[in-house]
Amino acid sequence: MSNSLDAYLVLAGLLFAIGTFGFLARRNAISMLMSIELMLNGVNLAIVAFGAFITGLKADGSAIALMVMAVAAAEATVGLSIVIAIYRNRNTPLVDEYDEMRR
Amino acid sequence: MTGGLAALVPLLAADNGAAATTNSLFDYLIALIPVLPLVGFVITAAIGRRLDREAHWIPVGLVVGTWAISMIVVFATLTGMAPFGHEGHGVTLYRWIPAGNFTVDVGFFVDNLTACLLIVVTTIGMLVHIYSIGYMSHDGGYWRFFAYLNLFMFSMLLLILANSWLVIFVAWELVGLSSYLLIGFWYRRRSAALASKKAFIVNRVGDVGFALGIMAIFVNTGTLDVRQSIASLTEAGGQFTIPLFAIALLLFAGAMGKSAQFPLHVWLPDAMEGPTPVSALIHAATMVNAGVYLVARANPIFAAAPSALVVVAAVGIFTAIFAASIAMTQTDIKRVLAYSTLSQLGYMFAALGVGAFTAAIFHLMTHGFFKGLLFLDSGSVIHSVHDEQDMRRMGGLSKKIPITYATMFIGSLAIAGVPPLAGFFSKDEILGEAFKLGFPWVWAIGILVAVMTAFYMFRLMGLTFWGKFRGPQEIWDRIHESPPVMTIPLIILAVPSVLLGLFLGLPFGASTLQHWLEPVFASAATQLHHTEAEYQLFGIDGALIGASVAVAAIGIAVAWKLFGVEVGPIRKAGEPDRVRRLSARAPFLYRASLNKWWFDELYDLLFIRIGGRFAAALWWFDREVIDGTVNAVGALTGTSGRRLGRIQTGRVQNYALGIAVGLIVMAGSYLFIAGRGR
Amino acid sequence: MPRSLLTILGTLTLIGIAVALPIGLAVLGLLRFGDDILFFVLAEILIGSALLVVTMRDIIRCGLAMIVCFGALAGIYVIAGAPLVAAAQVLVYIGAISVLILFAIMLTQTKSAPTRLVFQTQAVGAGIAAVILAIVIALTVGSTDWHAVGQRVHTATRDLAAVLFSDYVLPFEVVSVLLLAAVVGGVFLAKQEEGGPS
Amino acid sequence: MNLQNLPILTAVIFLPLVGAILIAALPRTSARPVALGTALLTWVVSLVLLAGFNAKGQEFQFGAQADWIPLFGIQYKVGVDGLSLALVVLTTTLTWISILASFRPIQERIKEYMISFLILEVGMIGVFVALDTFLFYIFWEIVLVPMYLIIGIWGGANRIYATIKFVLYTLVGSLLMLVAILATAFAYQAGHGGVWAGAFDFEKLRAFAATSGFADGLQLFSFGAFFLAFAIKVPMFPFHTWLPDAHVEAPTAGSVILAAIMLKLGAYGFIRFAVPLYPAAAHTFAPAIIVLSVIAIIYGAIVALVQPDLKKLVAYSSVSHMGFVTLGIFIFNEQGLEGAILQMINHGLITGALFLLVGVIYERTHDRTIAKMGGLAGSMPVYAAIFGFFVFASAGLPGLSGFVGEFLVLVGSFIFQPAVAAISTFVMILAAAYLLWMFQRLVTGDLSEFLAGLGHHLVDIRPIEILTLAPLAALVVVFGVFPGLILDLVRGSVTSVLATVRPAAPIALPPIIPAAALALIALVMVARLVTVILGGPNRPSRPARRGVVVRTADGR
Amino acid sequence: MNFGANGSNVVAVLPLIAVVLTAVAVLLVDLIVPRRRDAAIATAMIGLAIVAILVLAVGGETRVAFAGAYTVDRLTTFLDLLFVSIVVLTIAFAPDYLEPRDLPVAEFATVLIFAISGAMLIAASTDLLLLFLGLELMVLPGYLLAGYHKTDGFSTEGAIKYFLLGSFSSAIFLFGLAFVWGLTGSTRIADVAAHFASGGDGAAGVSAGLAMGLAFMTTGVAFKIAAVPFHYWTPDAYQGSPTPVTGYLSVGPKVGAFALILRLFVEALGPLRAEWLAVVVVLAAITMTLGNLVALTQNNVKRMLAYSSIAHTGYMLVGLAAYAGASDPKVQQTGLQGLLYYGAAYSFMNLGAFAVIAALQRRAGVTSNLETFAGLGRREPWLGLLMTLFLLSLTGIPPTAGFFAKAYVILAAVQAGGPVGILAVIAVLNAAAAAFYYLRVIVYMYMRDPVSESPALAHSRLLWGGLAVTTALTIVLGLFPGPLLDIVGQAAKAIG
Repeated sequence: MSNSLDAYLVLAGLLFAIGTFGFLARRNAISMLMSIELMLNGVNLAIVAFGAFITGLKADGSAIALMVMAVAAAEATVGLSIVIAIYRNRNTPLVDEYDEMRR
Repeated sequence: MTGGLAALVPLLAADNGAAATTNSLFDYLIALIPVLPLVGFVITAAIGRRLDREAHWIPVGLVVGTWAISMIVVFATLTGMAPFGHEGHGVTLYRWIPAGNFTVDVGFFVDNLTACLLIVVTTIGMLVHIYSIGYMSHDGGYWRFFAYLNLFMFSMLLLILANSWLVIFVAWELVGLSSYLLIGFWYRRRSAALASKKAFIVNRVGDVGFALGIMAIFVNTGTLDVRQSIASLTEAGGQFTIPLFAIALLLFAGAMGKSAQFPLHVWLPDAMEGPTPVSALIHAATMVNAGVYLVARANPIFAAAPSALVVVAAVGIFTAIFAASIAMTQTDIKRVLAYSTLSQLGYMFAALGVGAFTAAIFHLMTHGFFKGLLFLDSGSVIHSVHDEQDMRRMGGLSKKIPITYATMFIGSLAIAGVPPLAGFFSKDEILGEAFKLGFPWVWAIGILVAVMTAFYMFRLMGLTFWGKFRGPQEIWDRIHESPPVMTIPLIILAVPSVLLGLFLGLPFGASTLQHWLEPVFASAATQLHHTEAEYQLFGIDGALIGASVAVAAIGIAVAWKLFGVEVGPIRKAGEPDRVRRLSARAPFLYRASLNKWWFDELYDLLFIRIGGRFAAALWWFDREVIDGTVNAVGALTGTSGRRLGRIQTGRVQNYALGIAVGLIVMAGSYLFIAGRGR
Repeated sequence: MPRSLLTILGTLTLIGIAVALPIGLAVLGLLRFGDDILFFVLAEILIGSALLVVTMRDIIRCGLAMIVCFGALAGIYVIAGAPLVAAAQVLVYIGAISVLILFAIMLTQTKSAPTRLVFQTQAVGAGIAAVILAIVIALTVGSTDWHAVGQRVHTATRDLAAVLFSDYVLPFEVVSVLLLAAVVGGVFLAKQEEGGPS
Repeated sequence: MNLQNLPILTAVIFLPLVGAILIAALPRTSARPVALGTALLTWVVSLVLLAGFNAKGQEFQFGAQADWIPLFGIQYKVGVDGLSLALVVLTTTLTWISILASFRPIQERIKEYMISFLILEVGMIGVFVALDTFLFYIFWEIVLVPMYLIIGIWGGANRIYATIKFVLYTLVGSLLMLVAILATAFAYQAGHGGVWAGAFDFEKLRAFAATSGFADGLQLFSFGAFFLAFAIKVPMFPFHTWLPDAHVEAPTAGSVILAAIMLKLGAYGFIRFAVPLYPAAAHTFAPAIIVLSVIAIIYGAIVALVQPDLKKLVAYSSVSHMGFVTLGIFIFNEQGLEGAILQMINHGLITGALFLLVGVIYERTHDRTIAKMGGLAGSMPVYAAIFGFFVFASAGLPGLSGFVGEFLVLVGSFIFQPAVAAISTFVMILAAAYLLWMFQRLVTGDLSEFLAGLGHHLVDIRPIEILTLAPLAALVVVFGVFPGLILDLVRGSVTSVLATVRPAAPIALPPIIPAAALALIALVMVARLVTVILGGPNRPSRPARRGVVVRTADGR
Repeated sequence: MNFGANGSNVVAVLPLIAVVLTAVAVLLVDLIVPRRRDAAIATAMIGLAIVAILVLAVGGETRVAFAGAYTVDRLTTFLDLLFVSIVVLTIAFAPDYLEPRDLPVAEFATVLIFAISGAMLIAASTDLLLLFLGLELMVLPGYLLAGYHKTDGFSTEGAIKYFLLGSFSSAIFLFGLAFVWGLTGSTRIADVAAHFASGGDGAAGVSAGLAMGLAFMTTGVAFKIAAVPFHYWTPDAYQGSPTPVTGYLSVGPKVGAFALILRLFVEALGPLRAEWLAVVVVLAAITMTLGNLVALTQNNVKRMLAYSSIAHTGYMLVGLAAYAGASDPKVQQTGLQGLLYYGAAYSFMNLGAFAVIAALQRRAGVTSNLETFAGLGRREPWLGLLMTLFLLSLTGIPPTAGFFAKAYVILAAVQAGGPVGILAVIAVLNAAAAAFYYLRVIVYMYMRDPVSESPALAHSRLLWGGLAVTTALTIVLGLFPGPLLDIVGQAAKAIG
């Protein structure tokens, strides 16, 4: 099983789907942020798996995964700063209460 | 463009038409006949206001000039002088419409028929102009009146002179316009405004037919020149897109409008809202004859479609009796004359219908003079009793206005058909011809109408001139005879009313008129297989004359019996009680006659009420359905936008779910596409 | 306290299944011992903790669960032959991002922000969408020929380093710019304005 | 010196633009004289065109040509034939008249107004002279904007609803036309080995249409799109409902231009582009268009009968009159087409004058309700006389210009099918009815209470107003007596158009597509009728200001 | 192989280096002379001018650097110049809005320039990873900019929505990329294209994995360009953001994302266009339609323009669809040219429109509601006139840039025929409907009286200068599209 690309990919897909669920279902901005991290990790898992099983990618897989991590970090930075900024305005981390603008 | 520019110098282009002849003096004279009144109209319309009470000089002077020129032209024509010959003479001014093979030239043509009408139109026109100087002397719109009159003269002369169907149509509409303007001359009177509008619109109904007839002529012949088209239409064995029967009826529709034949008669009585000279000129002597002229002009077409002629005869004689029946009970002096005009026009159409074209023109001419006279007389009467038109408030005027009385008496005798006055000859010829040409029913009804005519005319005389004055005393005191400028035309008109019949149509063999009009109607007569029968004074002809004279006498007698008489030694008071009893005895007929057989009401219902409802419904349809659809599309767009906008809930997770669903759908579609590609 | 009892029972059952499943599969011969068992266990931990991240009420516990999740993932990276990625995972995610998130939680979870409802009203829909997504991905993965090699390849750190500083030098630099930009902007946004609203 | 070689045409197109820029630069007080001066100058230069025009030639004259977007062979290409020239001169004439007529009524934002008007003139002239389909489209759309502003800014109470309706309705059609123009160009390009040169050149396209012709499918689509654009502009029944609204709300001069020129753009488009480029499709569609035209003729007149508002009445009369134009075009014979062109010009003169006259009344009374009027002949006799003149001209009185065009169209349609002519001729009665009804209500009788209440404000027509009307009246007479002036001018255009298309087939069982189109229109109407009767959503006659408050935050 | 210090590599990325340095320089200048707006702006402008010069200097010939990961071609040059102009104009329009709200310009400019560096990276990337990084580099600063007015609830609300959804979509996009990597075994666009062109997965039909990858990538990209149904962030983020930022967001990331599409879908996945054509056609149709329909009912001009921006995405997608739907390479080119032309035209007219809104909001507290525009034609005639011009251009009335752009994509669609031809008809019907809401603003400006008589505001020269540029371009691109047509023609040739 650990030698089967499909297993890794399914696992990646599951992680991605769980992240998606969290993103769609949680109310808290930070929870949603965490869900996104889960999704990105799912993707990263797929990339690493491809690196391990696809001849053309080899070390590329790992390299890309590292880049993606850095991107995730940057996203987290930005996201958290925005969360903090809006928290100052609204005093709630619950995203579904940020609905001043609609229609 | 060049054609247009050349047209600015009319006669230079005279030879670009079909008849390329050297210009004779008559070309200019013919052209001047309609142009003079046009000039008068333009000048008077432009500066008449400033001329004020002197405004009549130019228009009247020009009309007199027209009359003089006309008489020269008429003389030349009827005597067959140089350019006219047997067939007449034309002059082309310029090409009016150059549209491919559809070309219309403006040009004039004078033949004997035209000449006959010229006599009537210019003579009566001139006299009415003169008469109006007096009649309208106190009116605020003095200059306007003369401008309109000149416009009418121009239009009417153009109508009879034009040598293209379309130009005739132009003139046809222009006389309609001048009629509109003159009927509505006293625009402040609502009834006048309504009457003028009615006249124009009802005329337009007929015009539709005329216009379609012209189109049909063009489609059939490729030309609108009157003579050319008639020639090719009546060519033997011609095959046409549009049957001649249809063309004839369409032309007749136009004639019905202008000559106020049933069922388009309703406008003429109302047209009496106009000043009386107008009634005399337009609605008795000239314009209303245009229909007769048209049918006479197109006589070969009608002759080629005999079934159309039957229609003409039927409509004509029906109008005659129908209008006469109404005239018998009307109380407005001018309305009686108006219905009388209708009735007489009906005679003319009956004559045309039976194929007696000459008789129709004969009656047209005599009727023009004596009806013109009668109207001017009535105007004089009205003038004298201070604009009172109701005969129930007249009576005994013969003492106060003797000249008017005398001339009107002559006119009445003429119209009643008392020999040897003009009306006798022409009416007798119509009835006689009808009988002899195989239309006894026309004759029979015609005789009946003759009785009624004599009756209502002498009812009018009785109510107006004889007996006692029934109006207020202060009016009576101020009644006086009209000024000479009015009475002289009356006297002049009385002359032809007496003598014209004798001169033109003494019924012994071929009359003068028959001689004149022979070239115009010969082909039609041949077509209809008329044979010249020997005149039998002591045979059929004499019997018919006798019948005519007899019925006139009966009519007069009945009228005298009921409404009184004061002629020389014959004196008898009227019997109003008996009249009342008689009318009570035949209430339906009486009421029908009094209410003009309810045609105004019927048309009001049909066109104003029902038509108005229909129009309003259509407008509703326009707003709600057509525009409603447009607006509904807009509203629908807006609504759908609003609905779609609701997916923007403001909640980010909703959005995310939307994206996720979109992702799944997207994946599904890609998988589907991929699966299909396999 | 039947509710907490139920929770405990449920948790115990889940843990039982999680433990029993690999053993059972191994007994059935579907799992080879060694890497496979390890992979499976790590996968269980990964999925289990991920599920906890997205379902737990207390957000701090969510954050902690996420650290567990990332740890398990690092383990899987090692199995997949990417030790450097695993190391980076530990450093970046557990070391940096998780801490960052926990800090953010501290900053934003005040008393006035109770955790009344964990889920949106659309949680059911979200669940369905996620399940469909998982199924679709799994099916797709299964039905695709990836041209994969039979034996996973170990990525030597030296190889990775070489690639990283040759082929990936531009992405590497770009990532640094990206982080710089994120930091500059992030600092500006998160910074409390003097005199601004508290 | 040969006039043909000078860039006069370009000067005519862009002179007003120069004027507009000048007005923008100069102070407010000079807006009026500069605008009038520019318009008069343009007019004079357009008369030079007329003088130098060779009516014998069938080709386009005063041509100017320059590459514009060479990549697609799009050119700045202009030129006039008789038809264009007649309409250009009509445009320049009515523009200065309209500007003069605006002097008194327009007091607010006079600069913007005059600029709008001059740009409007640029667009209109451009449409009439463009010989590149792309250029044509551009001018076509340019016309929209100033008109939108003129109605929307200087219009009546309900102006915004009217102007937006006008623009949107027109846009729907014209944008589809754009697709058709592009599709046609592409078809040409594909037929010429992928070379774009000439793909938008009208003369080349026409030659192509005449020789190999466009494919049937393209013709049907493109003609359909052109038809929609032009039919809305004309406007043909049932696309006419924007017109009454636009007219009622527009300021006087706007109405004048709208009626006199803008409606002609559509008819011109039919003659210039739709028929020669897609003759087969035109032939296919002709029966349906003829049916719609006849309906428009009668329908417009009947609805005009019951209009309570002067401008609406004239607007519906326009629908009726323009029905003659489309009828004349699509019977494809010489009489019809020449009549249609004549009718276009005459309608421009007469209806323009009628709107000016309504404007005179409106300026004094601030009302247009017919029911409130009456007895103007007493207090405004000169006005009444001029009004009467144009009323009769509009009613098609022979001798005035309205008659000849109408009659030629009728003759043409009689040749085509007598029944069509028979139905259409009935409008003579209806036209007399609604026009005389209006005239009688306005002019005759005693002065109405409403008008009497205005007292000394009810002055007779002023010299400046006469100055605007006199040229029109003169032209109405001249063209009535010498219609050859126009007919000779446009003969070349007519011949070249008719050379491209067979005579229309009589309406028996129309081909399936036009029948389907008619059926669709009928179906939509029936559907709407049913919804209306069943109490469907009422028409928002006022600008749609529904009560639904869209909750948008008052955010940034 | 060591690519790092290779001279030609450095030359190729010089503009990129310069733009990053500009961003840093602005930050440093602000540190040295704090709170000096003009200094920061001057630095930014000078830096961007240098960038523009470098772009021109480096461009002209095709340069392939970093082993094919980075390519400077005509498309790059064109897009880079467009991006630089966008950011220059945005910086020019910003101070008037930021100043009264007490927001620093320096940080704004810095973040903005960082963002544009991402867009420029996309324009030059021929590597999927670089594309992703460029995308992130472009959008991350965008999230920050959206929340730039951090004390304002709307701004931060918009930012967090934008951020959350943007990250979500980035993850989705990345997942799709991963699938492609896995299938092709390469991140180079050339390799990917060769793989699919040689029938690796395309010819014999698309594998499920590839379909999945396409779906995820399409979703991710559709989100970035704000195509329906992935557009949800747009109205909220646009409305909430500070107005100059909205202006930037509506053009910068959009054109950037289209650049990504050109590199990814056209250059790399071009051989698979038969597969994604249908999706693009449907996306284009519903994007135009929904965008326009919802825009009809908006009362806030910024929000309305957000929906309008969605609609314009649809029009641009028509160009893409024409590329994918056409069989003739020339027509494919026309589609791409149309797309590029539209992008440029849209950028300038939309920036202009937002600049006017920003100028109106010079007085703090002025909202972007329609009422703000009431009587504008009288209060500030020039702004009113310019706004009218931009709105007419957005409507597509000739002779403006917007018209020609629309005509161009429609021409391409008509040529492509088939379903894309129908798209052309849908596009014009939409354009007609769209006229309503654009004209509504004009109605307010000229046909309504102002709600409150407030005196005209003084606007900076920078703003006027920027407006002059957008105005000139809006008119010139409509009247004389020739030069730009040549440029986009060459740009399109680089990838078609």
